[in-house]
Amino acid sequence: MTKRSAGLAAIPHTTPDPARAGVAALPATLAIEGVSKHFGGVYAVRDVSLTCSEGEIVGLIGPNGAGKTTLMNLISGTLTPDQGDISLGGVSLNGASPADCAIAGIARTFQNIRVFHRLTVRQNIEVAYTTYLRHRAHKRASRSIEEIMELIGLAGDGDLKAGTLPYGKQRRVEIARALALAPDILLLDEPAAGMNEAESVGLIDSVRAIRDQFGCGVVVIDHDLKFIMRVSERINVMHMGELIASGTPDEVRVNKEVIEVYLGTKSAVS
Amino acid sequence: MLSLSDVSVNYGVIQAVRGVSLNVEEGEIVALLGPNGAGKTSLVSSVVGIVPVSGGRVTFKGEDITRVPVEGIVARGLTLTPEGRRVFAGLSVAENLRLGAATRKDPVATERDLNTYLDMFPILKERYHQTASTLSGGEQQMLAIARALMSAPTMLMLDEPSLGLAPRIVDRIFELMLEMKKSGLTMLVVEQNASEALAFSDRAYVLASGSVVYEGAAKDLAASDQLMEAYLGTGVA
Amino acid sequence: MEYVIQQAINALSVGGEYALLALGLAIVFSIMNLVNFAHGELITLGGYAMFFAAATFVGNPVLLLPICVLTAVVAAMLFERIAFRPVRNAPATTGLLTAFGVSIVIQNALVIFVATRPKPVPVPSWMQGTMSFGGFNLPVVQILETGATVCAVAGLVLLLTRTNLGLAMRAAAKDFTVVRLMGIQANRVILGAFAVSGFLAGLAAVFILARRGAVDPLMGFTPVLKAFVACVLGGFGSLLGAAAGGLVLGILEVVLQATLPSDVAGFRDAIVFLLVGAALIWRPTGLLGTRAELGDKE
Amino acid sequence: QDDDIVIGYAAAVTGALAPYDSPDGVRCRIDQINEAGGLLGGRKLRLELRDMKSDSALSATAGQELLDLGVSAILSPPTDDMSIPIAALAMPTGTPVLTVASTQPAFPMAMPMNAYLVPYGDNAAAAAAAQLAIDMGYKTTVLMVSHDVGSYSLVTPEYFGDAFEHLGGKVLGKINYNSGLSDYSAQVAEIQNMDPKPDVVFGAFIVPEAGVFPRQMQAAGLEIPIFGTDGLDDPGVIDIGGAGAELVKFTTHGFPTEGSALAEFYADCKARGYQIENIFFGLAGDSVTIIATAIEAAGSAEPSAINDAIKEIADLEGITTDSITYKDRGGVPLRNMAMVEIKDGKFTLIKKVMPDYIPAP
Amino acid sequence: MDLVRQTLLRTLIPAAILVAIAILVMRYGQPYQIRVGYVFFINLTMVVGLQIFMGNSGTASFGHAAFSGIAAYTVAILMTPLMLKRTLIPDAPFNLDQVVLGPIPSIILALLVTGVVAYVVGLAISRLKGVGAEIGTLAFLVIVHVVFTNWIELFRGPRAFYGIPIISNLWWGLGASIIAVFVAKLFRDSKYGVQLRASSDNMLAAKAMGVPVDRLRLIAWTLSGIVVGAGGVLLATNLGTIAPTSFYFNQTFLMMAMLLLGGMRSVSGAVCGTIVIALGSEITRTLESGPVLLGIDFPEMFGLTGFFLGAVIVLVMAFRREGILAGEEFEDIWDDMTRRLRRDKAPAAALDER
Ligand SMILES: Nc1ncnc2c1ncn2[C@@H]1O[C@H](COP(=O)(O)OP(=O)(O)OP(=O)(O)O)[C@@H](O)[C@H]1O
Ligand SMILES: Nc1ncnc2c1ncn2[C@@H]1O[C@H](COP(=O)(O)OP(=O)(O)OP(=O)(O)O)[C@@H](O)[C@H]1O
Ligand SMILES: [Mg+2]
Ligand SMILES: [Mg+2]
Repeated sequence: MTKRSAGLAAIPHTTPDPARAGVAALPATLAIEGVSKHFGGVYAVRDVSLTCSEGEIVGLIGPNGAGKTTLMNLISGTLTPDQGDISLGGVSLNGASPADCAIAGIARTFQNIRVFHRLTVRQNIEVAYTTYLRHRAHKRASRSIEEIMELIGLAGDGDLKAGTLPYGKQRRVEIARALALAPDILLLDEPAAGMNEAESVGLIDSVRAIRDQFGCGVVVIDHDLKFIMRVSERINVMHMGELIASGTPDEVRVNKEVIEVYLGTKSAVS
Repeated sequence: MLSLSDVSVNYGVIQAVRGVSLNVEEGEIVALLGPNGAGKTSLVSSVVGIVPVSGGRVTFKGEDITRVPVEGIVARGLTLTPEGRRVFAGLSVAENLRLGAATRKDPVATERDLNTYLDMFPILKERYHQTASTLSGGEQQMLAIARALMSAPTMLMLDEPSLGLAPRIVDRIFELMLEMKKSGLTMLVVEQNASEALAFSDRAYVLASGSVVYEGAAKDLAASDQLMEAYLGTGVA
Repeated sequence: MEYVIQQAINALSVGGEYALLALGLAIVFSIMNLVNFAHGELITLGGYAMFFAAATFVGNPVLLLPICVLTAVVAAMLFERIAFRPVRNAPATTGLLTAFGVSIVIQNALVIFVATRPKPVPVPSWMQGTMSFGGFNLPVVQILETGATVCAVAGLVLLLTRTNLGLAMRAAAKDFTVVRLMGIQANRVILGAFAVSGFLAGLAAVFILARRGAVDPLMGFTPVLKAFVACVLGGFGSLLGAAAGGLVLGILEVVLQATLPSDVAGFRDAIVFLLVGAALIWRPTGLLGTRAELGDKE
Repeated sequence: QDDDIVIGYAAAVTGALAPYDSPDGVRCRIDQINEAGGLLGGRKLRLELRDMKSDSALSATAGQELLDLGVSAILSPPTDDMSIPIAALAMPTGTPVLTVASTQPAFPMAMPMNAYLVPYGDNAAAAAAAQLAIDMGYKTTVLMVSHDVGSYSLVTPEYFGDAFEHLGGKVLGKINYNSGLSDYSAQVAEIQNMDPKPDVVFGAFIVPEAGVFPRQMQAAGLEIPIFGTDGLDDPGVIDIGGAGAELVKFTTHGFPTEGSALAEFYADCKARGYQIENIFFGLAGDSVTIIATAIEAAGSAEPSAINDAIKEIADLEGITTDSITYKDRGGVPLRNMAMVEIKDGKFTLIKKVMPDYIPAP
Repeated sequence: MDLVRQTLLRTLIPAAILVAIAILVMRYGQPYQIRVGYVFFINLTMVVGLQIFMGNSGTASFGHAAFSGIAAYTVAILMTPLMLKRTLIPDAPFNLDQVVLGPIPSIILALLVTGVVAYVVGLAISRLKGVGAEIGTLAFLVIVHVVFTNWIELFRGPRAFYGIPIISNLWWGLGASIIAVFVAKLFRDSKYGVQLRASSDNMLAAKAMGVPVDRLRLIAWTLSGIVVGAGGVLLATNLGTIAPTSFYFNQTFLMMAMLLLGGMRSVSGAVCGTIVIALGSEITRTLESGPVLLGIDFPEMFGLTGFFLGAVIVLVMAFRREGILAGEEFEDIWDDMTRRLRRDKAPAAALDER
């Protein structure tokens, strides 16, 4: 009955493959420098700086409304920052459109699922793969669509309309689609939401496997503490638009401020 | 209070719920657990009439409500916070809450409840005049719950209330549910967050592939690693 | 000077007519996401009701006016009940095509059972007269029309923002199911919206008929086309936008009519539509539409 | 049944052009002829009617369908673009194609072999109106022009201007309008603002603006005569125009003065239960008369024989007019026209005219 | 190339249906029915053309009838014999009254002109989204119509442009529609078609996947304009006479109804909708004129066709809102059916086991 064996969890563990990951000469680092964004009177993001390099898994947590999704929107070009710089591998992404960002190597998933309902799972992935072939193939090696589906646990679902899949599968489609870009940086907005504990444990393995196989950096937002604490190597904590803490999961877990604004005393114990 | 006997739900040829029987007594909190695609959402949606029941009977307070339209069921005091928040995007927080209480006739109590919930979720007070669609995911979830409570139901079904909420808020919501239980609200809670949900529930049902595979006291389920592992795939970490 | 004022009044009343119709379209659109091309047939049906009433049992033309409005209201509600309810929550194109269908059915039913030729409709003579205002002679229809538009806009804005019914209407647009979950009879809410749009169409019909004095099966098309454009120009779904779009369009038409030299005057409509297109490219969300930055929160 | 002579009619029964075709007029005239013993010694006439829905592709289809039936002659819809393809299809068999209501000389010009107007051409009608205006002492005019009703609303005013200036008048300007609207206050205001104001306004109006425009002119206090042609010959103008209708004067195909053939035709058809809408009813009757005359003259119901015979018709007494001549006219008949005005809510004949000067088409 | 071969295969079913229709009509039809068949193929070409834009971008277009007009007028102006042209458009600009071209160059040039106009207009339209874009297309239709009726020196204004050599016949129509179906399918199944369809499902996600939305909309718009233009060429070269009214709202609504009825998201939907409406209209048109059928003398009921058209649209939308084929292609339905047949056998076996 366990879903453990299926899907995401099934990705084999391999050590990073330098030959594959190293098609790009320099490690592409996402660098965010003093970025701010406000809506009317609300500062959703205020003077935030952080980095994420290829091969790194960085967690981003914080209370609801802390500005995490907004930050992700800024990185992916969905919103333009009021201030600050965002760059990838030294190339500035200021003023880049979402499509420019995708081409530059930033792929994302959405907090509210946005699969292409009318297209099949394979076509969903093909949309991104087309971009990959046109703009990114010379920079980075990717997997074939079938391989990606296999990896993400969508094997056999290729011909199904994405809109008819259950929630959990739709999340996988989003991840698979993002991976087809062979991104330098993958942004995951609450990938574990709506998954049960077993599935989110499986997701930890998959995210690691993705990092290992694709050699990309991963920025992941989630409220599932077990998941985020175990998957991330570094965690940034946001509160009211600002970065209030940053460090290893263990450091963050015991940070007073983080406990106060986010974890709550009960959760911190576990 | 709520009783389902042999309820099925079909989408075309897909059978999402297969002959589920389930009971919720007055004043209870019952957890409905199960993996993705088990049919939990389909089940609670069919109870309030959002999706048609294709077989079986639903009774609420002794009355058959299987064919009663949604509005009628809500008027009888049974409501649902649907999966995926579904706040009214173009409306402000205030307007969303007002609509929650649209059918209430007691302005004084309504006002009092409104203040209670705004105190409970201070962020909603801060965003009171902001368009609901621009709230963060978690803020929307809070709004959805508050909106459902505004209708002063006697029984509330919550479909994954903790989805996308910060741990502190999740704790808050679960506390709140215990409080509401004390004030007499009956609840059926769909959750992925099994261990936490079991901690405050009286009884639990586990659904898999559209059928009930476990039913019993929440404590028993939570206490048994074996059961947890078998039905929910947790316990072994 | 008199000429300028005269044309200004013309512009206002033409704009008023468009605004009334655009409001009717906008309210249905904002609530059901339905572009109701059959809106024009409400005008036509109102007109035929006047014609038949006058031909059979109504002697006093004043009584014809409420008959016209009432018919439009009832027809709008029937449209909703029969044709539009099944396509609720459907993609916009489905609704659009259903509306086409309704409009074709009505037009041809009139062709089969009445006639293709215009039928005269009597209207009260005072509506066709003029009033003196500070030395200017202004047609009564135009004054009434401008006034009615202002009242209608104000009334609608109040309805939609201040009453629970209005709120429910706006909410039903976004998520019909959840409105029902609030215990609200959402069917009635939507029926109410159609009734309101029928009322506005009926009102517009009264003025249109007072001016043209005749009804024919195809008469609803052109005004509604313009109203549709006005809606988008103002920002689709926004009521104030619809009213503003109607006014702007009316003014634009009259100004061009008055100023274009006669050898290019034939291009007037092309110029109007070119300007509308340019306005849309400049402001894709319409004149009064807000260009909010939504990020992934659409 | 089998030796019936069949006349085909591709009519605009529905759609925007529907007011200008009149199947009933054709039916009534056929009834009359059949009652009087038919043609060619007892053969009956029969109508095959097809609706072309005011659509050009369907018009050709309907025409082809009629040709397939082997009709002797075809009556075609009220515009040149819809009629020309039918005439082209009918060419190989030499079947004559007569448009019942189109007044556009372009039709027979495009298809000189077998295309005919039943009514006069727009150029003649406009010239007649101009002559009347000059005779009544008017010196200046403004032309109302629209691009919406084919060449009718666009070119007829030009013909009027041409004839009016030829006869010594002066065109002060042109004003553009759209057909079918309910509001012409902007145009009315323009006229009001002209200095000097014109003596007459000319426009090839059709219903409803044929009624709406005079009504709004009058309402604005502009009591300037409005001249036009057959589009104004519609009872709707009186109903819609109200007091404004009294400003109207126009050229038309005929007038049912007491004792005239047209009045008799109307009376007889009414008695047969047909409803008479406007002058096109009479023209429809004329079209049957023309075909019947040609059949008798040719002594045959062969399409090409009929076609040849039509070309020889001269001084035929029709229903709407006492004299129709096709001989040497290239398909546009020479016919007497009626000038009509509206007095006390009734159409009143001013006089019958045959203009001296007709602008080239 | 693989895609081309695959698309050729996938065009077989619709092509077979169309060829069958053509042969049936040619063999058993009266001349007027052949004409009906021809009009069907004209409409089909245009509707399939329209599908390329509407079906993939998800944006309704009211403007495509204008493309058929532009192509038709271009052919007319280029191909009409000089003698006639001197009387029709004596003051034509660019000395067009003194040029005459053969059919093939005229047609190629007409499609080229249409393509260029479509591209230029598309630069603006493709930047608009949603209802704004739809109004943009509407504005385009009105503008083109006004230009036709007002630029008298070139288009004869509202008057008929006649004398165009009649060169096309049913086979041309058949050929054009099969090519149209092929092109539409090729685009739909191509990478870019899939990307564009993705953007009509979810614009933001598509952009985040690097889809160049505006550019793809422009390509689809231009391509579909050219195909619709081919329909216009067929019309002009078969009727021999054109006027601006043929390329205005009536044609727009007819095309729209045909496309949406069948389901705009698939090429097969376009084919299916066109067949249903053409057949239905022809049947009611026959009934309208009061024929004697099976011994019953039907009364004349003009207006019936329209009534029927409207009623069918309302009903289909009520019961199958995504159109008759609901966005599926014939081949997909065929695959589904065979798969279901196979599956039907499988559970039977499972039951035996119990
Ligand atoms: N488009 C917008 N317009 C106005 N306010 C916005 C907009 N987007 C976000 N906000 C506000 O900015 C704040 C940050 O929102 P954001 O979605 O980034 O939070 P989050 O950290 O992702 O929260 P959650 O964990 O609940 O998803 C919220 O308070 C929200 O209301
Ligand atoms: N509208 C629909 N049409 C077709 N199938 C559907 C529809 N809604 C749900 N299903 C299917 O029914 C099954 C049960 O879905 P349901 O949403 O009830 O599960 P769930 O237990 O709530 O899952 P989750 O934990 O992901 O929310 C799934 O297989 C799903 O694919
Ligand atoms: Mg978020
Ligand atoms: Mg669920």
